[in-house]
Amino acid sequence: MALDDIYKEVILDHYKNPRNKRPLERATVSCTRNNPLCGDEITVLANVEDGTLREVAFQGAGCSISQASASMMTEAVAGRPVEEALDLAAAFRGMMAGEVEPTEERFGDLVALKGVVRYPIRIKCAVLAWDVLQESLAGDGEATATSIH
Amino acid sequence: MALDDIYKEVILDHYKNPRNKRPLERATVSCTRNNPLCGDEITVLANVEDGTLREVAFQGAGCSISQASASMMTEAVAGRPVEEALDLAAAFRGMMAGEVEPTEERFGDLVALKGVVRYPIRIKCAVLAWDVLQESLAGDGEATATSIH
Amino acid sequence: MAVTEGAAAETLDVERVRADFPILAREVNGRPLVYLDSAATSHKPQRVIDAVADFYARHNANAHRGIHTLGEEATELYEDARARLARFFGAPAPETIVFTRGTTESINLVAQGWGRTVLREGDEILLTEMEHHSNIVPWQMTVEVTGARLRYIPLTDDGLLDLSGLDALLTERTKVLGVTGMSNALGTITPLAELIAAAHAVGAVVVVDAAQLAPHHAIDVAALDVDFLAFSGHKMLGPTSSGGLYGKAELLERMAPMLGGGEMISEVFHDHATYKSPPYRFEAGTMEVAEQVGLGAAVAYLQELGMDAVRAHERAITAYALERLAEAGATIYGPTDPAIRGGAVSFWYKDVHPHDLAQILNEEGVAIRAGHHCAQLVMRRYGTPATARASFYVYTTTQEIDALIAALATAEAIFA
Amino acid sequence: MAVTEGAAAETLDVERVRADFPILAREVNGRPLVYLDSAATSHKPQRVIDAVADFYARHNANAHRGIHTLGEEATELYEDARARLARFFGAPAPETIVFTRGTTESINLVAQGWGRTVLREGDEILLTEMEHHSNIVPWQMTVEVTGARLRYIPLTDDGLLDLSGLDALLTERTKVLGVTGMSNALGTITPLAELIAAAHAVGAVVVVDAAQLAPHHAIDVAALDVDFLAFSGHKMLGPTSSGGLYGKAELLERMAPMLGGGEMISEVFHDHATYKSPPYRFEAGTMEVAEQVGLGAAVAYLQELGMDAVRAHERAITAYALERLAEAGATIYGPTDPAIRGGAVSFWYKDVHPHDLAQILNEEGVAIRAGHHCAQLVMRRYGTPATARASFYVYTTTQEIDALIAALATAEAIFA
Ligand SMILES: Cc1ncc(COP(=O)(O)O)c(C=O)c1O
Ligand SMILES: Cc1ncc(COP(=O)(O)O)c(C=O)c1O
Repeated sequence: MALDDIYKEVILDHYKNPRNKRPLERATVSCTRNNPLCGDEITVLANVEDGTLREVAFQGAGCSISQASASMMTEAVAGRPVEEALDLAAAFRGMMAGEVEPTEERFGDLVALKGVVRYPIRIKCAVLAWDVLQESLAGDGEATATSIH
Repeated sequence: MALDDIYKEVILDHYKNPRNKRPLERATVSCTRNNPLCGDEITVLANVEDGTLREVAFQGAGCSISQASASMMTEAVAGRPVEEALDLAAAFRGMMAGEVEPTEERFGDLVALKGVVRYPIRIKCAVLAWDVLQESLAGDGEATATSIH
Repeated sequence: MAVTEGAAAETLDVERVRADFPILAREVNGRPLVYLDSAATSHKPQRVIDAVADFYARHNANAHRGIHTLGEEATELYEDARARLARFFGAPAPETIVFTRGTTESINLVAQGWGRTVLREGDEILLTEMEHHSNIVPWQMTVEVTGARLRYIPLTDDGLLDLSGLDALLTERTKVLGVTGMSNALGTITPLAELIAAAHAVGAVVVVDAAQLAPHHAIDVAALDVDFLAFSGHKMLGPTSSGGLYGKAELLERMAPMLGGGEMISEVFHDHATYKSPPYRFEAGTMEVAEQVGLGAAVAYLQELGMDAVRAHERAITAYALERLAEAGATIYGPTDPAIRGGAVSFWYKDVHPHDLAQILNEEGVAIRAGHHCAQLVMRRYGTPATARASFYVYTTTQEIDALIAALATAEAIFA
Repeated sequence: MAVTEGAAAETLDVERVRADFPILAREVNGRPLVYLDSAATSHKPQRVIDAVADFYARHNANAHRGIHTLGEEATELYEDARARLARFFGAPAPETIVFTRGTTESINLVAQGWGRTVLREGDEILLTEMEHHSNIVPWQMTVEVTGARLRYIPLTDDGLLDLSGLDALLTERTKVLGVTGMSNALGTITPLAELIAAAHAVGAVVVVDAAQLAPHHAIDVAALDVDFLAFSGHKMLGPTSSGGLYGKAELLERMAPMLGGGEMISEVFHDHATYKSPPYRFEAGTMEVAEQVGLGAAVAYLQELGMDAVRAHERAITAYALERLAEAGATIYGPTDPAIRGGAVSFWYKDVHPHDLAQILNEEGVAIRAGHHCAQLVMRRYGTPATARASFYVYTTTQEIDALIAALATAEAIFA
């Protein structure tokens, strides 16, 4: 069944048991954004030291795709240099646009989200956390209510 | 041919030889209005004494229907009490709406315009002069550029 | 009561109605389409599709411009649609109907054309917390320009307007009351007659958002004594980009245009222009001619069904849906008495996020909407970012409700 | 040159083109319809009519709202139309195209959203005396709010822009130059590249009214370096209520919305709201979805004909018409060189008032327009309240011009 594509075990696991969904007191950057389509809101918090994402966490509520994507993202980027995290964000966006090959090597668990490509509106759910990560790393990470769509 | 209905001899005669198309120095009321569809403009001037339209004239340029209607109107209302002129204006409007019988007794030459009923947009041409007459008699006859349509 | 509900309303022959809607023959993901998103936009009967096509294939011309036959025909069709809408809404004259692209544009027209002309610092605009963004944001924009102030009627826990504090909210400072006839997020039908009387008692003008009410309920603007009423054609079987604004003649007369341009003017000079009388003053440039003609056909279709029957069907199908959803364990937002609500039912099903639910239902051919429904104040009031919403219209059957309920089980299986 | 005119343009097979337009089979007063009023609105090929009908019959849903299949299809069709328009106009990205009901709404959007944000007392808005009311009145309304001042480029006796005094008119006080690409009243094609360069040299933003230019000429907004460009779908084979505004991304970004409501917001609070990025910030409420989809189909049709061939046909038919009208003794308003004018030919025939002429021609099946053509400044400049206007498009034949000329004789006979 087609839905298996998108409601895979791994996605449901991250949704039901989100990793790093917690406050982060030592956060040096943070940003909150909402998905104007559904009102879902995600905050990404990170502790950046010497150009490296020491710790990454997220908060907020949302659908399984946005929550799982956020959860996987925190695992994927933690410990990496900012550059690499941004590269991965760009690659992930490329995968969602169907332009980057969804390989396990590159994306790890995140590859499970590749089925979302078939559902244009859900792509916004999947990239929300990544948008927020990018904005928080861009410096103007104040929790303003600018939209992403 | 259908056009005969509207381009009758009498209409063309009034168009080519308009009656009372001239300034009126003794005018006590006057009013200028335009037909927003075509930009045609008509000024009606009248000398009202003791509740009677002593003299009526018009000025301006326009199509055969609006010019002929204005010309016939000046003849039809000159010398009549204001009340009667307004009654005739209402009756003429009724004839144009297809609601008042177009009889020779009531309308004289004006009956020639009855064919205009079939051409909704030209009705505006036919009633323009009558609108202006009514407005000038309503008192606020200053030549402002309020529209009629 | 102006929103009439015939005691002995005839009922719709839904199967016959369905045959008029070509899209209902469609399949989605190999299943018959079950369209439960009519509050977002309704489908169109063949007659409306044909009216638009026929306009282009036989009568196409710009309205109110040409002397030629096509121009006259186009003008007549366009004005006939206006006259039909006036009758449909009990308006005193066709000239009290201004054509717009829909409710959003209509409310902006009032908020700008009337609001910016009349409102001053110290004045208040009273809205309700159940308004659609289209009846909030235009007023916020007007507040910015005029210095007037926005206030809101709050909501009760069960999705009604909380009128207990109305005396303090609706005062002689209140110049406008903006209220929806029916909430698209909660289904609530508001007590318009009562609100209008209260607003008029303090001299406020009432702007009714009838986007959801008009498709389902007979409305008599004269009996209601409403000042402005906005509606969308696309939600009442008409084409996209059709709809309008009813306004009392004396209010329209005082209103400034929102858009300037061709055909709304009387005379244009280098430094100024004079404008036509309503409704033409508000119809700048080439209008949505074919669309309003299509809306005329839609209204004719609704009149043939009979608005009492339309409302009776909505009420019956809503009652059935509420019952089945409750049985299935869904949490309903908004009132549960079908007598005071319409057929837009917001809910959460267990813990399944509305986005996920909508996606899974779609796999079974069932189309519902998930999101904040352009009513974020409602979402915030009830502490959820989003709800799932199933909404019904003249072609909705109980079997479709059954299909919805059956599909919920799939969602539960995935997320259990 | 941005307005490209292929040297070796292919020509249209007009008879084949005509077969695509069902309305051309119509009779008027027992004669074949000779439609010479395309500058008011064009007719629609069957493909466009079908695109609209097909949208309603198979894909109908609100765009940008639903997760369900119909919602996705509707969104995709709507956004595909935007992307196609962007390519058609050489725009750098689909996001630089804002959908509107047409040119009038587009210009109002610039005059309000951009003009009211940016213009101050002391600033000047430079227009031309050949502008359509839709490129005058919105600026007058903006002047009222901002205190900026309007100035006009005058016209020469032969219907061109008189640029001899441009240096004095276009100064560093000038913040906007609003200019038509082609006059609907005179046919004149303006020297856009030259005007845009001159405006940019003083830092002014250029708003081009392409209502008449876009249907007939290839336009490359990037090559032209135009800031804003407004167009109407209904004049280029598309449905009524379709069209849009191209704007440079950085200008759109700075622009305030004109209409508030659903879908243009990011978040709504009681006292304020935040808005989406362009183009969505400017698309409040339910848009003209089916109509823009229809416009996409119209543009695809034009692309297949080839804009070079479309322009070559316009030029040829205009040359023929000018020649025949001159022979017949008509007085032409506007330039007589087909290289610098389009296919909207204003004239007086002898002493026959345009209203009378249009009426008499209609009796013979010939549809022309009579009036001021929403260009009263032009009429005043040339001392006439009205002109007759014959205008042409891809389906116009030389035989139709002959029919026009023959019908003139009837008019002469009546008024001789
Ligand atoms: C040159 C010009 N500008 C603007 C307009 C207005 O276009 P629309 O009526 O489609 O808004 C027209 C059409 O009448 C036009 O010819
Ligand atoms: C209650 C309500 N008001 C206003 C609107 C806006 O209507 P439209 O999008 O047709 O302008 C809607 C539709 O979404 C609605 O449901």
